[in-house]
Amino acid sequence: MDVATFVAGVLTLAIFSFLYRDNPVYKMAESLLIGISIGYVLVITWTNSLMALLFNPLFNDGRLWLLVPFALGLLMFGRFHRSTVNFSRIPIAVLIGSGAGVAIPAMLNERTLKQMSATVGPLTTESGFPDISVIVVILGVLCTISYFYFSREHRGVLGKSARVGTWFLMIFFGTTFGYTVMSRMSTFIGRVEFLLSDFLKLTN
Amino acid sequence: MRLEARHYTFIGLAVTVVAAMLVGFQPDVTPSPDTLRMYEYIDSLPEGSIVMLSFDHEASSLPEIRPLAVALLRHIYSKNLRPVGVALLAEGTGVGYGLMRQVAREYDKKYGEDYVYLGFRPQYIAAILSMGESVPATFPEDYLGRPYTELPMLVGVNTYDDVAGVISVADGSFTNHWIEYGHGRYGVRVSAFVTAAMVTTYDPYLASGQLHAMVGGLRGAAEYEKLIGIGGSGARGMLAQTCSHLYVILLIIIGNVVYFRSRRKGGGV
Amino acid sequence: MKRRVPQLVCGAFGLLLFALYFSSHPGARALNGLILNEYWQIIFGFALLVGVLSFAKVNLKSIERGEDLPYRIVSLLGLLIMPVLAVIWGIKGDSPFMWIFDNVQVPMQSTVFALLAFFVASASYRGFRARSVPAAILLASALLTLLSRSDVGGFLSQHLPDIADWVRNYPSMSARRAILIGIGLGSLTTSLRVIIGIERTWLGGDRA
Amino acid sequence: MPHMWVVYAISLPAADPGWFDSSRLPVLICAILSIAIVLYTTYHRRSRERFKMREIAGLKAVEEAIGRATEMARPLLFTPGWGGDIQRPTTIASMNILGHVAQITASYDCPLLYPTHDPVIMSVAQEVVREAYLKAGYPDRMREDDIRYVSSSQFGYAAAVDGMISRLKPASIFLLGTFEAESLILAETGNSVGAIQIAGTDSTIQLSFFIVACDYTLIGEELFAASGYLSQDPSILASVRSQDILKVLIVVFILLATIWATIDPASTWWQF
Repeated sequence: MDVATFVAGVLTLAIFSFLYRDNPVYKMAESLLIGISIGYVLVITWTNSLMALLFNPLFNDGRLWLLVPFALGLLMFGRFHRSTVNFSRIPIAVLIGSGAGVAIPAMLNERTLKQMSATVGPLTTESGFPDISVIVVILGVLCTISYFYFSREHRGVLGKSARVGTWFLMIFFGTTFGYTVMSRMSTFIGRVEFLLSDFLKLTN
Repeated sequence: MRLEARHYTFIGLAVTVVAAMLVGFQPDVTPSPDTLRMYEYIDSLPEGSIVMLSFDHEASSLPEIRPLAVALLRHIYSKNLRPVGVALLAEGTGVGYGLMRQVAREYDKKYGEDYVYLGFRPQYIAAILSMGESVPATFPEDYLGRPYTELPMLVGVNTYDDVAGVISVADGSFTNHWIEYGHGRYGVRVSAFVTAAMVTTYDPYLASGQLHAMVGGLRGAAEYEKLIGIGGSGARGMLAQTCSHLYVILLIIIGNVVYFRSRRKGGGV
Repeated sequence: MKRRVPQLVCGAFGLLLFALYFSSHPGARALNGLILNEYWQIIFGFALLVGVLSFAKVNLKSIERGEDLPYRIVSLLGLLIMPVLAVIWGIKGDSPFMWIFDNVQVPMQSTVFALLAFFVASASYRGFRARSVPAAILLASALLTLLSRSDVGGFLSQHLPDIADWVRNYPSMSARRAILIGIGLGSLTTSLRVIIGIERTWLGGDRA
Repeated sequence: MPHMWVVYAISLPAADPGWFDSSRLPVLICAILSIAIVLYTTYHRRSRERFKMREIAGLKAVEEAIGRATEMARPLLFTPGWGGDIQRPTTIASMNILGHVAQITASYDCPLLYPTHDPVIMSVAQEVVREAYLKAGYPDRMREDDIRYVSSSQFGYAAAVDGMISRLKPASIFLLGTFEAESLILAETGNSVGAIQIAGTDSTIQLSFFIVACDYTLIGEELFAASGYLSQDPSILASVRSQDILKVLIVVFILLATIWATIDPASTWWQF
């Protein structure tokens, strides 16, 4: 067995040991995973973000307007001292502000408006019969929206439609769960295959 | 050693899956029309065609991605097509290279002549668009640090016009960007090998023809393996997949039986 | 005063990005891309340095106190070894950096992901009890989907997959739509409060 | 890496290179209308009577959950999930709830653990919690190191939070924010140590796992309404009210357009 397979196999078993309960072996693997994954993201961010987007274009190609994000980034270091912590709020303000500015139209369009207009359709088929599927969709959307109505207690008509709304929600949660099981199982099957064929060499 | 109810559910799952893998029985699968379409598409490409493979997944979904990618690569190498690999997600970069190299060894393919791995470029949309203008400008050197111009296989490969198609191997929404920008802007033919969870997301694109062909999940991998006639981990996993599914159904039923029996004993609530 | 400046910066960037969304002028697109790609990634890069230093600090403090000594040391070594390997041999295909990523990090990550299969099992046993009407509906739709996606689905009834597909494409999808519509509205009002400055929790401050 | 929803804003067809992209006019009109409604409820409601919000089951449990942790002398764990960043409105909503929770934990002197995958979220959460402890009158009880960056890797984060849960055995766990596949790993581990769990997210797929595994789940928009309910802050309540008004408009729109579509199937004016 090569070193790589051996290392990977031992670490795989160490993580699986968590299923029994927390134990020193798992704790060791977890500490290693946390350390290495932070180290990895540090290197990748340094190469792909700081070098590729900032230092190279700024210092080699002289794109001076990058001094602005550079300065904003440096302000993050204000966090290291109580007296300068206010400076670190400025880059955070840039992130939160621009995020909010994008979110208003993008979320409104992608989440609300697109979903709203996709719901609309003729209630009858071309031959004039009621189209059950469309009726169910419209009923489901309207009742579920009424479940999210916060201004009044759910009593009376609102109470009834909100209750139907929860049924639709439950159908959604049930199907999503059922649908995702297959993907989750394949991940485990993949690990078992590695353990059985590469690590333990029980199958080929 | 004190075991709780959840431990028994864990042991049950482990026993089910390991036993199913050890039995080695492979249920017969009938390739679905979607998988067949992909097979026929790859099969119809003339020998020597360049195919771009984009590894658009995280490292942790490797267990599901590997059977798909291996089946695809075996087909590509056996048909003497020449794959060029790229990655839109940093985490998939090493994985993609490893897979291409591993399968290439099975077929005695030479790096640089029969396959090439260009590696990762950040900012996926920019990367897709920039390859549409010029692949060598986007990747002045390959994953191993060799200059693009020194790779014999890539002589004359400048834009998407010079490749037969792009195949996105994905566990998330990245295939979308290939469809929107690669296909939408540059008209390159986009196909996909995706995890089971993503199949429904891409169904509409397949129906509209924006996505040329798609193979999904472990089952798709098993079907593809059957078509190329080489058994692989997709087929081996199929029995385990079905058994684990049935096991979950069984657990749900047992949970309810336990619940209703305890309720009757407790006299209501 | 200490909150006024970040508040103004936040509002200004909010308005700018909102406006840029509606322009397809190449200059506007470039500015939009500059902020959402370069600014975000560069600020994140520096924030990561802050986060990594604070992670190291927490671990060093523990080591000083002699708590969890071997684990903390392993974490710190893991954190240090990756940049060191990257500096010495680079991060190309066959470098030691990638070897560690491929053979240490990836197997562990995949295995944590694979734990999910077990948790799906324990949650299925515990979480689907038909205690009430909604719970019964949850149970029924989950069972329907699971059965239709197993190979035995076709064995039970030819129509099962069709029924399951219908449920997924219509009633189930309608609830998802309503959830998305609500999330869109919630995001809209939250973002708006942030921009006009009545939402200041993030500044550690009172709301107006 | 920018998140998926931002992609919509980065990418635009270059068909119309003018200063104003006319294809986005409907969005602009709807945005202006919505903004007007939010501003109206915000600045008019305050002078009017207090608007009363309906009860949300998960939120009544918040105080109980904190009380339980205090009684059992165990910590409380709050984490915003791996899927979000500070730019995402969901994260801001989660921060709001964190501020409220932290005020109560401060007065009960209950340790508050906050692991996160994002260094920016860590910085902001430290500010939010510090201010909450200050407001509650116990700034010295705040332990900055309990709000910590654990790893940006999805399953590194999941392993770290799992480790914290199984070692420190929090009595109550708040999973509020944007979650991905790690949702069930955390929720099941929390269940195994007997914690009360209150979850809430805008990731539709993960909601199904939370519903199955947690005691209380805030579904989508409920997460945004939660901070208004908890704080009874008039400005947040006003925006909840405006969301309700917008919902009524949406319902009216869907009904009208449906009738129209049934009569005249060829028309498409409702499509954005």
